[in-house]
This record gives sequence, C-alpha cells and structure tokens, in this order.
Amino acid sequence: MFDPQWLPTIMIFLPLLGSLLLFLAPNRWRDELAGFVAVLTLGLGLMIWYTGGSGLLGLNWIPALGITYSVELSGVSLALALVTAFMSFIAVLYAARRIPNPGTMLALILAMETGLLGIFAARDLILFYVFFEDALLPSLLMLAIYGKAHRMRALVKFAAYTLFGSLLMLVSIIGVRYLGGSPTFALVDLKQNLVTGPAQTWLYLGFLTAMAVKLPLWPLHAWLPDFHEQNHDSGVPDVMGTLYKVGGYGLFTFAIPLFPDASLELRPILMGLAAFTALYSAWVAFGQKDWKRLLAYAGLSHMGFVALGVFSLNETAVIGAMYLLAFQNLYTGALFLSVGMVQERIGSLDTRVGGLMTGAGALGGMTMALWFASIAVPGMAGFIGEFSVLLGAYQVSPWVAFAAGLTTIAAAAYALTAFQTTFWQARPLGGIAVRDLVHTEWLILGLPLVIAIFFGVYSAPALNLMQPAVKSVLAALGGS
Amino acid sequence: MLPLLYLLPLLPLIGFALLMVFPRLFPGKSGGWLATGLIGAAFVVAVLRYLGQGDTPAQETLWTWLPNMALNANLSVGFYLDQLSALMALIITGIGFLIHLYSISYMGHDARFTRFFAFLNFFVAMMLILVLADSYPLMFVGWEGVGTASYLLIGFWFSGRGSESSDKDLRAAGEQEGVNNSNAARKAFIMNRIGDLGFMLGMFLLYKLYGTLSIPELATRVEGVNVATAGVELACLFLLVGAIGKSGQLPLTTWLPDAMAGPTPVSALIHAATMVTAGVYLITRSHFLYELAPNASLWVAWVGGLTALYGALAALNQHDIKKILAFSTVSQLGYMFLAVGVGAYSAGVFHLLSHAFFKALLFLAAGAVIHALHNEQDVRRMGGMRKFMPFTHIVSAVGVLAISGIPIWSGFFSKDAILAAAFETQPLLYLIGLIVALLTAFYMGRWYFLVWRGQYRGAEATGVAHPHEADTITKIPLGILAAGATLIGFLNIPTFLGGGHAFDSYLGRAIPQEAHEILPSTEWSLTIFAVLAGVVGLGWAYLQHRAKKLDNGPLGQFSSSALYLDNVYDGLVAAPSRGIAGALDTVDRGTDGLIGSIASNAAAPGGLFTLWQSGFVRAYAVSMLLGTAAIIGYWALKMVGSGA
Amino acid sequence: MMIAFILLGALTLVGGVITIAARNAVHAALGLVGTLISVAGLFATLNASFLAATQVIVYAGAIMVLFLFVIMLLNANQPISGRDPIPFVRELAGLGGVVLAGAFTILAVSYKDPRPVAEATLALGGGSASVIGETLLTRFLLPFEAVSILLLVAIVGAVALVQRPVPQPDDVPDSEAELLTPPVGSAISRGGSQPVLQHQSLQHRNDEGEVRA
Amino acid sequence: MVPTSYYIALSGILFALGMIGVLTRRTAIMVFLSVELMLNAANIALVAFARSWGDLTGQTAVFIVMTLAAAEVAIGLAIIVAIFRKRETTNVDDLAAMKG
Amino acid sequence: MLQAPDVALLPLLPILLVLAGALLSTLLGFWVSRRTLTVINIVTVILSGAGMIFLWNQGLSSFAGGLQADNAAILLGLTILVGTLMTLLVSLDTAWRARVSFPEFDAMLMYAVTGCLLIVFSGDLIVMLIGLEIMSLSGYVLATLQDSRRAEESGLKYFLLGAAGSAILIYGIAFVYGATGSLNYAAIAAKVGSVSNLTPENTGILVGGSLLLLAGFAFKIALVPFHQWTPDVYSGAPTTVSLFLSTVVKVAAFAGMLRVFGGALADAPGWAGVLQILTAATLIIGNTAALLQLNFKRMMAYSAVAHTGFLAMCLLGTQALGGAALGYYLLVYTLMTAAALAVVAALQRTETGFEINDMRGLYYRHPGYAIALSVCLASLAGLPPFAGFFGKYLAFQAAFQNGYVWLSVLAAVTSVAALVYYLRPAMLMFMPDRTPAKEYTRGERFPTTLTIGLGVAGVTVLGILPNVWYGWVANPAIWQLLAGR
Repeated sequence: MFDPQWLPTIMIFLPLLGSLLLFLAPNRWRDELAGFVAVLTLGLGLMIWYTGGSGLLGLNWIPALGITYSVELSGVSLALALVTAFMSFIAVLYAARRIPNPGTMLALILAMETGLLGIFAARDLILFYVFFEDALLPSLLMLAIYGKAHRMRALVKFAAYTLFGSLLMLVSIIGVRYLGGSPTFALVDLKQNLVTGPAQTWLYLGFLTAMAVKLPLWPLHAWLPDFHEQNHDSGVPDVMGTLYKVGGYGLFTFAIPLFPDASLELRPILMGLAAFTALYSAWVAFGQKDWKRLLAYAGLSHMGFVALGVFSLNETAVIGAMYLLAFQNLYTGALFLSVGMVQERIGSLDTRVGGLMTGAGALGGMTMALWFASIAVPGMAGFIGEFSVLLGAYQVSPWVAFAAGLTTIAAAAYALTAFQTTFWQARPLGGIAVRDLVHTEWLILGLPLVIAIFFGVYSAPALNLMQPAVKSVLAALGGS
Repeated sequence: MLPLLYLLPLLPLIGFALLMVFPRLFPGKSGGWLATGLIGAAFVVAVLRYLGQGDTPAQETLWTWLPNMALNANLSVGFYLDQLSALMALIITGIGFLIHLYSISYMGHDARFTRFFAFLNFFVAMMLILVLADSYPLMFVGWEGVGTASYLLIGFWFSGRGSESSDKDLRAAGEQEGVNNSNAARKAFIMNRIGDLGFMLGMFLLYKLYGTLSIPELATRVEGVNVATAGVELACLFLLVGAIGKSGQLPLTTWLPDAMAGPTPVSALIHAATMVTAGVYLITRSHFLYELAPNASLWVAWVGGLTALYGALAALNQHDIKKILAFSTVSQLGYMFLAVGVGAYSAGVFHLLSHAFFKALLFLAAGAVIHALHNEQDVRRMGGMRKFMPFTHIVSAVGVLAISGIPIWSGFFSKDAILAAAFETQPLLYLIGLIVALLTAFYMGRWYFLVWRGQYRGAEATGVAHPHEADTITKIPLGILAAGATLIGFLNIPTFLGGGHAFDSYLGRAIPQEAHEILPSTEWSLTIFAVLAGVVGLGWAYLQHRAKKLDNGPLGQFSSSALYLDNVYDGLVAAPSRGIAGALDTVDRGTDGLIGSIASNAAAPGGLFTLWQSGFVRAYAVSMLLGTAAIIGYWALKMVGSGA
Repeated sequence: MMIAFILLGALTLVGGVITIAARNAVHAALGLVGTLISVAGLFATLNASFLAATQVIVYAGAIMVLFLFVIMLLNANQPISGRDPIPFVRELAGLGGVVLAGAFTILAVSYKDPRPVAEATLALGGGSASVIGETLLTRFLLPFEAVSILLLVAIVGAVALVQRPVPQPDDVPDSEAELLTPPVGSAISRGGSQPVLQHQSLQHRNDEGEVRA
Repeated sequence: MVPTSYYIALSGILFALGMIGVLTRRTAIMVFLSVELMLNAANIALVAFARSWGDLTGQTAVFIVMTLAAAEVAIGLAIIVAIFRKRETTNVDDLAAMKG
Repeated sequence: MLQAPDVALLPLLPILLVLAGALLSTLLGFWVSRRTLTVINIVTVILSGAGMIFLWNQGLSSFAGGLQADNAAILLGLTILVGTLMTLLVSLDTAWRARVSFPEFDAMLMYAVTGCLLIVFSGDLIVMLIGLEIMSLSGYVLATLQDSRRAEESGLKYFLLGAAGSAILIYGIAFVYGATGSLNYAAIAAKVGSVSNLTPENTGILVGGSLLLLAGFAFKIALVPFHQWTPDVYSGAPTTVSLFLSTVVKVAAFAGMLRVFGGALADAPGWAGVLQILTAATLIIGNTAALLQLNFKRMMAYSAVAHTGFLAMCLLGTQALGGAALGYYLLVYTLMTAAALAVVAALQRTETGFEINDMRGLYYRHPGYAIALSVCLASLAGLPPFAGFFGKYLAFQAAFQNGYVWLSVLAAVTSVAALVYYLRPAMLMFMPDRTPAKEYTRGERFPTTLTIGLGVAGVTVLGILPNVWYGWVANPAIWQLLAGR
C-alpha cells in the first residue's frame, strides 16, 4: 500500500516537475498546465491535512556526512505549506492572466513553490538550508527577468543580505552538530544532543542572523523595499517573495528547540528589536509614496509582530506569531496583486492618484477589505495573530508589548492614508477611467479575502494544527 | 423556546453579506427594505429575549476562537445576555430600526443606496456583537468592527458629492468635500485605534492578573483572586483609554465632530445613539473592576466632567447644524462618563438610553432640514423652518426640551440622577455638571431658534425657496423617537418624586446600585437647580434670539474652533509624525545607500587594490618576498622569543 | 678547513652582490659565475666532490654560457635607466632581504647536527661519482627518469616558443574562417608602449591586432 | 670541521641576496639570474645537510635540482627571446598591460 | 653493494599512458593533424582513468615508496583527468581561434598532466618537485604559446614569479631534509610524528622548512600574498589555457599540498597557524578583488583565487575530514570552473573574454549556454542544489571541526561578496537586451557542449546526490595514509 509518509515529498517536488514540464509543453497549454500543477499540489496538501498530517519520513541522504532527507508536514509546517500552495495557485492564476507569454514566470513560480514547501517540510538542518537557498534562485530570476530598471541593485542587495545570513547560519548548523555531538543533522537527533553554555548563544546568533534577514528584522531589512519596488508590476513575484519570509518559522522550528537557553537569555533584547522593527517600519511605511514600497514596509511591520511572538517564547504569542505568519501571506500577497491590478489599469504605483474607487468599486472594496485584514481588524485572520502575539508578549514584557501595540495605530495611519489617496477622494481631471475587476480577478482577490475572514472568525481548524505543535516545541523550554 | 442570541448579530450580518456580494439582486430600494426588515427582525429577537429573560444571565457559546486563552482552553465566541446587554440590544435594534427606516427615504437618491444599507447592517451587527460579547476579545471584535463601520460610513461620500459634476465650481467643492470626508473617516479610525490600544493593553493586563478574559469568569475571579490594587487600577485606566477613544472623550474627542461628514442617519445612529456610547457600556460592563479601582473611577468621572464642559463650550458657537449636535453629543457623553465614574452606573446607562432617543431624534430632524434645503448645513442660512416643516419642528422642539432637562421630558430625569450622584461624591463635578446643563440649554436653544424661528435666510444661498416637509417614511421614526424622548424618563422616576426607580431596579439585577443617602430636601433643591439651569439657558438663548445675536454665539472663534484642540493635535502629533515618517524613510534609504555606495563604488579600496595589482611583475615579487620574509621572520622571532 | 669556508663563503657572497648590483648585465653574469665556482668549492669542502665538478662543468660552464649568449643576443647588457615604476622597491627589497637573511641565520644557528659531523662525513663516501650514481639508479631511479621528461619538456617547449608552429585550420565554416585568419604584418607592433589604450576606441580591433567584423 | 650552521647561514644570506636581486633588477634576464642565486643557496643547504646526516640523498637531490635549473633556464630564456622578438625589450616593467 | 631498484611499472601505468599521449603528440605532430592528436589524447586520458580505476584499492607503491598509487592518488588523479578531458574537448573547438592549434600545444598539455599526475602519485619530495616542475614548465610554455602580446606578458610573469616560487619551495625542501634527514613522506612523517624522534633543537629548521614549502605551494595555488600572478596569467593566456591552469594545475598543486602538509608534515607545528592567516587573507582579497572586476574572464581568475581560500580551509581540517572535503571540492571546483570557462571560450570574440556588461541578454541568444553558465556560477557561489554548496559546506565543516571557527565565519561573510560577483553576470544574462550581440555567434559546437554538459550535469548530480562522489572520498582511511607507509 502507498505510504502516506511520502505525500510531503510528492507535494514538494510536484511543482518542480511541473516547472520543468512547462518548458516542454506547447505554449498554449502552459497556463492550464501550471494551474493544474498548482491545484494538484494544493490538493495534495489538503489531503495531508485531511489525513491529519504526515509522519516523519527520514532517509539517509548523505550518510557520510550525517545528512538526512527528513521531511514532515504537520502542525505549523502543514499550515504554512497549505498557505504557500494556495498563494502559489493564486499567483499562477494572476500571472497567467496578467503577464504576456507567462511560461517562464509560471515555471519560476512553481520552482519557487518547491523551495518554499521544502523549507516548511524539512526536518534536517542541512536540508532546510538547501531548500532555503533553492527558493532564492527562482526569486532572483523573477527579479532579473521581469524586474524594473534598477533591479540589479535590488537583486544584489537581496541576494547578499540573504546569503550573508544564511552562510552564518551554515556555520552555526555545522557547529550545532559538532559541538553537540549529534550523529546526524536531523532535528530529532540534534534535539537529543543540545549544545550548552556560551557556545549555544553564539550558534544561536548565527542562526538568528539568517532568520533576521529573512524575517526580516531591523536592521537587516534594507533589501526588502528595493526587492518589492523593483519586482514586476504585477506583484506576482512579490507574492512569492512574501511567502519567502520564513524567518519566523525557522526560528520557531529550529532555533527554539535547539537553543533553548540562548533564546531565553536573549529574549529581552530580541523582543525589543522585534517591537522596534514593527513600529519603525510602520512609521516608514507612513512616508511611502510607492505602493510596493509601502506594502514592503507593511509586511516588514507584520514580521516584526511575528518575531515578537516567537522571541517572547510565550505559548499564546508563539501560536499567534505562527497564525499571523501563515495568514499574512494571504492578505499581503493579495494586496500585492491588487496593486498589480491598479498598475495594470492606470500604469502607476503612486499612492496619490486618487478616486479609483469611483470607477472600480469592487477593486477598491476588495483592496480595502484586504487592508483591514492587514491592519488586524478583528474578524480577520490577522487579528487573531496580532492580538495573541501582543497578549502573549505583554505577559513577558509589558513595555515591549506596548511599543509594539503602537504599531496598530501607525498601521491604521499608513494603510488608510494610502488607501484614501489612491481609491478615495476625487479622480483628478483627465485621469484614466478605471475598469473594475474582471474574470479571474474576482477570484484572485476574493479567495484570499474569504479565507482570511473565515480563519478570522472560525480559527479552530488552523489552531488545531498549530497549537499542539507549538506546545510541544515550547515544552523543550521547560515550561516557561 | 427563545430565539438564540447569535441570531441578533447574524441577521444584520446576513443583510450585509447579501447586499455586499449581490447588490444586483436588490434593485431600487429593495435593499433598504431588506436591511430594515432584518433589523426589525433582530429587534423582535431582542424583545423576545428581553421578555423571556430570567434573573440569571444567559450565556451561549458557539465555537472556540482565540488560541490558548482562559486556562489553556481556547477562548470561545460566545454571547452573554444580562439586563445590561438586553437593554443595549433593545436600544441598538430599536433605534437602529428606526434609523434604517428613515434612511430609506433620506438616502433614496444616492447612487450607492444598497451599499449604504449594507454598511448600516454591518454596523448594527458589530454593535450587537460588542454588547453581547461574553469576553473582552469578542467585545473587541465588535469594538473595532463598529469603528470600521464608522470609518466606512463617515467616508461614504469619499469622493465628494459633486466631484463628478461638469460644473467647475461644484466640482472643486466636491473634490474638497471628498478630501474632507476621507480625512474625517481616517481620523475617526486612527483615534479609535489609539483608544483600542488602551483597551487591548487593559485586556493584556487583566489576563496577566487573572488569567482569563471571559467577562463572567473575570467577574467571579475578581472576588477570589487577590491582586495588587495598582494592577487593577492600571487595567481600569487602560480600559478607560479605550472607552475615551470610542466615546470621543477628552483628549481623543476631535474625531467625533469631524465624523459629521457622514450621512445624517449615520450621525444619528453611530455618532449619537449607539457606537459612541460603547465607552460607557464598557465601563459599566467592567463595573466589578472599577469598584476595586477608586482612583481609576475618579479619573473616569473627571474625564467625563471635563469633556462635558469642553463639548458644551465648543458647541456654543458652531454654525453647522450637525456640528452643534455633535459637540452636544460629546458633552452628553461626558455626563454619562461622569455618572459611571462616580459609581452611578444605572444613572449613566439611563442617560445613555434617553440620550439615544433625543439625540437620534435631533439628528434625524436636522437631517430632514438638510434634505429639505438640499444639503445646506449652515444654521445661519436657515431660520423660520417651522413654517415649512411643522411636524419636524414639533419633534425638534421635543428633542430640545428633552436635552435641556426640562421636566417631564426624559433628559430631565436622567440628567437629574447624574447630577445628584455627582453632588453626593464630587461636589466640584456637580458644579461643572450644572454649568454644562446651563450651557446645553443655551446652545440647544440657539440651535432651535436659529433653525426654526425667525425668518428664512437661506432662500438665496441654497436656491430652495420653499423647503418641503419630510415624507411619511421620515416622519414615522421621528414621531416614535419624539414619543420616546418624552416618555422614556418615566421609566425611572426617583423616589422623592414618588416613582419606583423601575429602571434602576431592573438594571440592578446586573449592575450594582449606588445607595441613595441624600435627603429628599437636598434632592429637591438639586432638582430645582437643574431645572433652573435648563430654563435659564433656554431663556438666554431666546433673549439673544430676540436681539438677533445668535448668529455668533459666545466665545467666538475659541468656541467655533473647538478650543483649538485640533490645531494643537495637528501641530503636536500629526505634522511631526508625518515629518518623522519622511525622515525615517530618508534614513532607511540613506543607511542603505551608504552600504550600497561602499559596495558598488568601492573607489577607495578599489583604487588601493589597483595600486597593488599594478601589473608590474616585480611588484608582485615584492608581495611574494615580503610575504615569505614575514612568515619566516615571524617564525624566527618566535624561536628567539621562546629561547631556542 | 674554516679558512677555506670563510674564503669561499666570502667569494660566494661577493659574487652574489655583484650579480644583483652590477649595472652591466655581463658583469653581473660574471659575478654569478664567481658565485657558482665558489659554491663548487663549498661543495668540495662538504665532501661532495662529484657535485663540485658538476657545478663547475654544467652550471658555471654550460648554463652561464647560455645566459651570456642570450644577454649578448638580446643586447641586454645595458642597464635600464629611468624612474623605477615601483615605489620604494629598493627599500622594500632591502628590508625583506635583511629580515630573510636574519631569520635564516637565526634558524641556522639553532641547527644541531643529528650525529657527529666527522662520523657522518665518513658515511658520504666522499660524494664520489660512483656513490652518487648508485643512489641515482636505486633510490632515485624514479626522479632520475622523471627528470628526463622535464628536460624533454624544456626542449620541446623552448623550440615551440622560439619557433612558433603554424596553427592548423579548424573545420570552421568558410565565412568565419576568413574572418579568423590573422592579418599579415600585424603580428609585431613596435614600441611596446601600451598599444591597448591607443586602440580602445576601436572596438573591432584588439591589442593582438586581430580585425573582427 | 666547519659546523653545518655556518653553511646554512651562508646559504640563507645567499638566498636573501637572490631575493633582493629578483626585486631590484629590471631586466628579465637579470631577474632570472637572481633566481639562480636562490637555487644555489638551496643547493648549499642541501649539501650541508647531507653531510650533517651522512646521507647521500641530499647530494643526489642537488643533482636533480641542477637539472631542474637547466630546464628552467631553457624555457625561461626561450620566453625571454620570444618576447624580445616582438617588443625588442627585456625590461620586465614594459609588460604591465594587465593589471587591476 | 648495489641493491636492485624497486621497479614496479603497474602503479606507473596511468602516468605512462598520459606520457605516451604526450610523446605521441610530440612525435606524430609531424604527420598527423592536431585534431587527430587531440582525439588520441582524449583516448589516452580515458585509458589512464580506466587504469586508475583498475588500481583502486590495490594500494600499490613502487620505487621504494617514491611512487604511491594509493586511493588518495587515484581520486585526485581522476579529478585531474576530468579537468584534462574537459580542456582537451574545449581545445578541439577553440584552439584555432586562439591560434594555438598545433601539436606542440597538445604535447605541452599532456606533459603538464604527466607532471600533475606525478605530484599526485608522489611518495617523496623530490618526485613531487619534479612533477611540479614538469607541470610548471609546461604551464609557462602553454601560457606563452599563443602568438600575442598578452600571452607573452602572462607567460613571462608566470615564469619569473614561478621560478622564484620554485626556488623558495626547493629551499624549503632543503630545510625539511635538514631537519628530518629524509625526503620520503613516510620517513618524514615518522620523524615528525613524535617530536622525540626529531633532534629536538631542529624543530626550528623543520618549521622553517615547512613554512618555506608553504610559501612555495602558496604560490602555486595562489594564496595571498602569493597570488598576484593569477589574474594576469589567467586573463592573458588563451581561455583554454586558463581553464587548464585554473583547474588541473591547481588541483595538482593542492594534491601536492595535501601530500606534504596532510601527510608528511601533518604533525609538524607552525604551518597551520600561518596557513590560516594566508587563507583568511585570500578569502578577503580574492573575493573583494573579484567584486571590482569588469571583465568576466578576469573575474573568473579572481574567483579562482577566492576559491583557493575555500579550498585551503580544507587543508586546515583534520586529515580525515579535510582530505575528504578537498577530494570532493576539487572535483566540483574542476567541473564548475571548467564548464564556466568553456562557455567563455566558446562565446568570446577575442581571447580577452567578454565584459560582464556584454553578457546582458545572453540567455535570449544562447539559452543553453547561458543556463549552463548560470548553473556553474550558482554552484561557484555555493548555492544549493548545486555541488558548489556541498564543497563549501565541507570546507566550512573541516575548518570548523578543527577549531577554526573564526575562519569559517570569515569565509561565510566573504562568500557574500562572492555571491555578488557571481550573481551580477548570472542575472545580467537573463535581463532582456536590445543592443547587438557582443559575443561570437557560432561558438556552440559539440565538443564544447559536451564539456559544458559534463560540467553542469556533474555539478547538478553531485549537488543533489553528493554521495556519488563523496561516498568514494569520504573514507577516512584514504586520507590518513597520505604520507604512504
């Protein structure tokens, strides 16, 4: 009989296979093929969910080095994988509609999906690292092929920041195994052989650098605005880029179990940094005149919350952080796409064009609803995340939670200001008449919104996935 | 079998969903009727639940929701019905129904008629969630939900009503209106968010103190768990910040007058009768905490008193027919805060109830006038409207009498109770309350005389020579509300007037009653002072009217600029934060540019490097030789050093 | 013995100094010859008689003649005047040399013979041709053979460099082949001063004088 | 018997001299001559060590090194001649087109 | 009495086969066309490889330990042969354009390989030295062979500095001999193994000698500050030659270092400390300098320097791990560098290669080569799933495990610079471009494509399934016997 343990593996590599097939497929079938693969991947994910998460599949990959192929999709990782599969599908949907001759873009989306799913499924540090870097390549190519005039700068910055962090992480990974004396790099083995003492702190810092770049966390965030600003106007690469912000997940799955003492020790500083990131970037977002940059900073601000939750090591906060991480992908991604739609209609990403909603009510309405999700209006998924993060963080450090809480005000300020100057107010004389949503665009914005609302109201399915996983991870800390 | 509580928010939510997603299914005014009908149905549910209510509160849990709350069980979505929430549900659905009805006529010509009702339904649903919530987080859902609805409705005319016009001037005015409306909506949302942060912090602290956020559980746990008073005080202050934000109290008050940018029914429903009273509701709901926190309660009372004074002063010289009412609302809300601050929860809620009636009435009447005058809102261009709109005039007069605290009308009873409670605990606040009562009577008198009496002054400016009386659909809510504003006071006739405190004793089953220890003689004198204040105020207004000086009320610019509070905020908060945002953006790009220019330009190290990699083979040999010499020399030195 | 060492050592160094300091290349080469012969003497004092002979015959004789020949051929005996393009090269060289010499001296002083020198000397058998030959053909057989490859490389390489063979055409399509043929007479450009910069503006022309479309 | 150290010191100084020559001489041939000095220094050291150990390996190695030197000279002079043909210079500083 | 020399030709077989190719090229060149000779050489190289595989696990040695055909030698020898094969294949297409298409070119190439194999199979310092000299002299000739000013300049620079480097190396050999009384790796290792065997006072001479050896080798593998010839030679020589020099010759030099420092002098004090400083300097200078280059070929030259730094980290590891890491990394390095330079050789218009900016839009003109080149660059940058990542990983691990944590961190940081300079051309290739093509349009020929395919396939397969090669090199026993028995 078929072993369900293999499902994650199939789910991971199916998009890559699809991506390679796209090069062979005739031009006119590419959209359908890509969509089919994306749906199939999502279906597989749902199947894993339906069967209650997969078990751990552990194979020896490079026995001589103690590197294993360990994958598992359950708990938090399954939730994130599902969101990834879903948003990849949405991205495929929009890319097929928006980008002329989209074959390459679709292939890159699928290739990146493989990397992202791999990141979430990996239960071996080296495997994690490999997928972590694998996702980088398609992302770079999207920027290179479809980016804007100053993309080289953005590209170099993005790659340099990412690699700077991840190479330090690589050193830490090596250290984790050798200083701890684990036989393999598999998480289960590493957990049995923890590094102790000051070495743990140093290794944690190495790990942290990588994750802080990918979170991103101030001051390692500078790549993010440029990355989004220079990416293709459609916002499709931005969706994938948003999905790639996996720092919070990495910290949660690997850093906390492997560096329990260090994460406790550094908790105050890191929480402060995370709160600062949230507030700082929200404030910077307030000053942005370009939608992509604004969304970049908004996303950064969310990531500050995610980081705050993870760093606080409080159960509620960590669950909230994971919840936020998973669902912010939905609305942030959809917002990028809505910005792409705006750009398609008026050829501008400026936040001060004014009056779009007069012509495009549905587009404006959906965008507004997504913004409400983004600024954590209750009843949307973002609220559960942000509220839990703040609630949990407050139990640990009230002042930091207060500082982070200020972000909610700033978020309202930047979101509503930009929304108002773009969609509300009067359309200036001579402005291009704006077409409303058509065809699949309804789905592209509607589906994420519906899911964001559903999980904001009825969170049990997602919480049932995440809560036990978080509890077991935090149990390693000795019940703090 | 009583209908389940979740029907209350669900019915309007269904309306919202239908009207949002399938607006095409509801041509003409059918959407409005659907929405109104659903609210009516909700009102029926509320009445049924009210009638079927026992002494023990009902709690109905739907499903789990927030992670890890309340002793590691997930926090649930659940509704809680006690006397307080039943009353609130009645107010919301009842007055909501009337205002929906009114809106069918008022918004009849608007292009986005159906959308308006969707938003209204959404608001009512959120408000019901707010009052029925069994936990603070769920209440927060409603709390922010009504904020969102308020945002949507204030910004309903986001592009201005004339911005599509071909006429240049009209278009310019429309564009300006669009910007103003949008700004007002945003301001309301952001200021509410400030309050919301306070509310959230309050929740966090409560959770830290008691480990739960479920209201009934908290209420019981407060008695059992011993925590430092300072903690409770702080939590109550946090909650107060939340209440301040929502109820437009000082210092977060400036959004409320601006919120009048929304359509008039919105002002009546949200910014007078229901949403803004949520702060009062929150504090009343949290009475078990405030009882443990005397200092925080005192803060509440003072905030209320000062806001009442502020609102009254600012209302003195407004020229917008709705802004006068808006500042009046601020002021009246201050009264309610004062009441709950001094522990007179029942009096506060009672004033909430009566205020809901008369203020909704006044707003709707004002709306009728605005409608009749084709969107003219400046009271200086009105006057003599009683001739054109007799029915509306009568109901307006009822409203003015009610708010001025003239006996038999509801305002008299509710205000009197508050002033009595204030006198008992904080004489200074009583004095303020009394002054505010006088001012209230004056500015409402001014409003009345300017709009309804004297000569019609606006024929030229508005282009409406003969304003028409409101239609029937408009008159029905006005009539019902006027009746309510007149009669509702009799629900709670105080003992010294021979009443039985019916309202107090009903509410007393849910919230504690202040003990009345005032002598009847004192009560009498207090009542006389209060009535006197109302009469003097109205008389003062009449005298001014006779002297034709009402156009410009007292205090001049100071009052019409709302005590310059907006300017202060703009200077202290808004402008600096915009500046800081710009500066931070520059810094963010700058640090980045710095790193970038080092990396990309690399002129200095690059030049150095070219100098080194000079292309001369002997230069390369120099590196080699010096390298070797350094290595060997290092070793030799080490050997000498180690004494070999 | 010591006197011989001092004498020969001094001669070696003097020769070395002449080699590196003489302005005329021929003088320098002669200084090197002096050094080489002195080194041969040193070999002799170290019981390496065969090597001493080889040093004189092969090194000082054959190799140095080759050197002188080339110096004369290339007319390289005149010193190069003008500013040295490398700043401080003499100072740096002096510094490096002094450090190296000092360091080596320190190392040398630290050296202790593993066994008594007199006894060890006997084991060398005088370093005669026969003992060296025996070592070469037994323990050093592989190096001995491998060195022949080295010499072969030297011969083939030197010939190939001095008389460059003609490149054999590829089976390139004709049109390309035409373009690729090096133009006649452009192989040598005189002067030798920075031809690259002069031609940089002409993209189709590089410093190898190739002309490409 | 002269101590081995003396020979080693002598060879070290000779080696350093060779190095200095490599740096200061500006003609390719002279640079190469200086390299010969360095090779000779190595030879002295080898022979001296061979005596010290009483082992013929060192002396035989010198023999090999001499051959190496000869081969090197052949190639080196060929390169120098080849360059001279094209540029008519033996100044190594003239060959500095590639840099940076 | 005359003892019979220990002559066993079987272990010499691979070397002899290559030498036969070289001799055939030298002699048959008068009658046979160069392309035929190249094909013959390819055959001899493959035969030599087969010979090595035949010798696998036999652990043969001959000439009294002067020649070691142990597994380490075979693994490194195979790596060298792979590089040679790729060079030969590329030269089939580009030698004419580089104007080096004559039999002597092939002959010198094969001589150089013979020298390389001698180093790899060497059992004592003299054999190693001779191999090194054969390799170097052939290398000097190869670099100069093209009739152009650039090639001659690079040849002279290479030669003059190389001669000085060799002199330093020989001086080092003399000192090591002085300290241990032997030139044989095993004997030296035995002497060094326990310092009691060594005349205690002579540790100074031993360390001095090993440091001189280190300096000499540092020149051959291009460690800072002995690296400066590298960019000039690699960018001046024909690209095919650069390909050869930067892969085969470097592999051989590393093999020599592994033999000497990982085997004979493994236990000697002093050198590791210096090597780590040199490695650190190499990492910094190499990567920074590559960042500043505008010409792709020259950038690849600096990248070779930078990679020396990463490779040298392996030498700092313990014998078992470091040797295995080096064994893996060298093959991967050969594959990716050779394939990348093969693309340059195929598409360049002149032997200067092309400017990085000229690569814009290459993907749309030569999709296959562009993808291949970007795969190689990604691998060079150390991005998974390509083998370069595991190379880097192993290097980090080797250094880390032996306590050089700071070096690993430094290497990680400098890798970022590496990424940047590899990324720029890789991404430019995918950026659409409207300017006319700057590269040679007919460069795509079968042998080159085969080479590139070999490189890309190798890099990918070894990246996804590193065990294919690492499984062979991982056995610690291989590397603990580097000095021979």
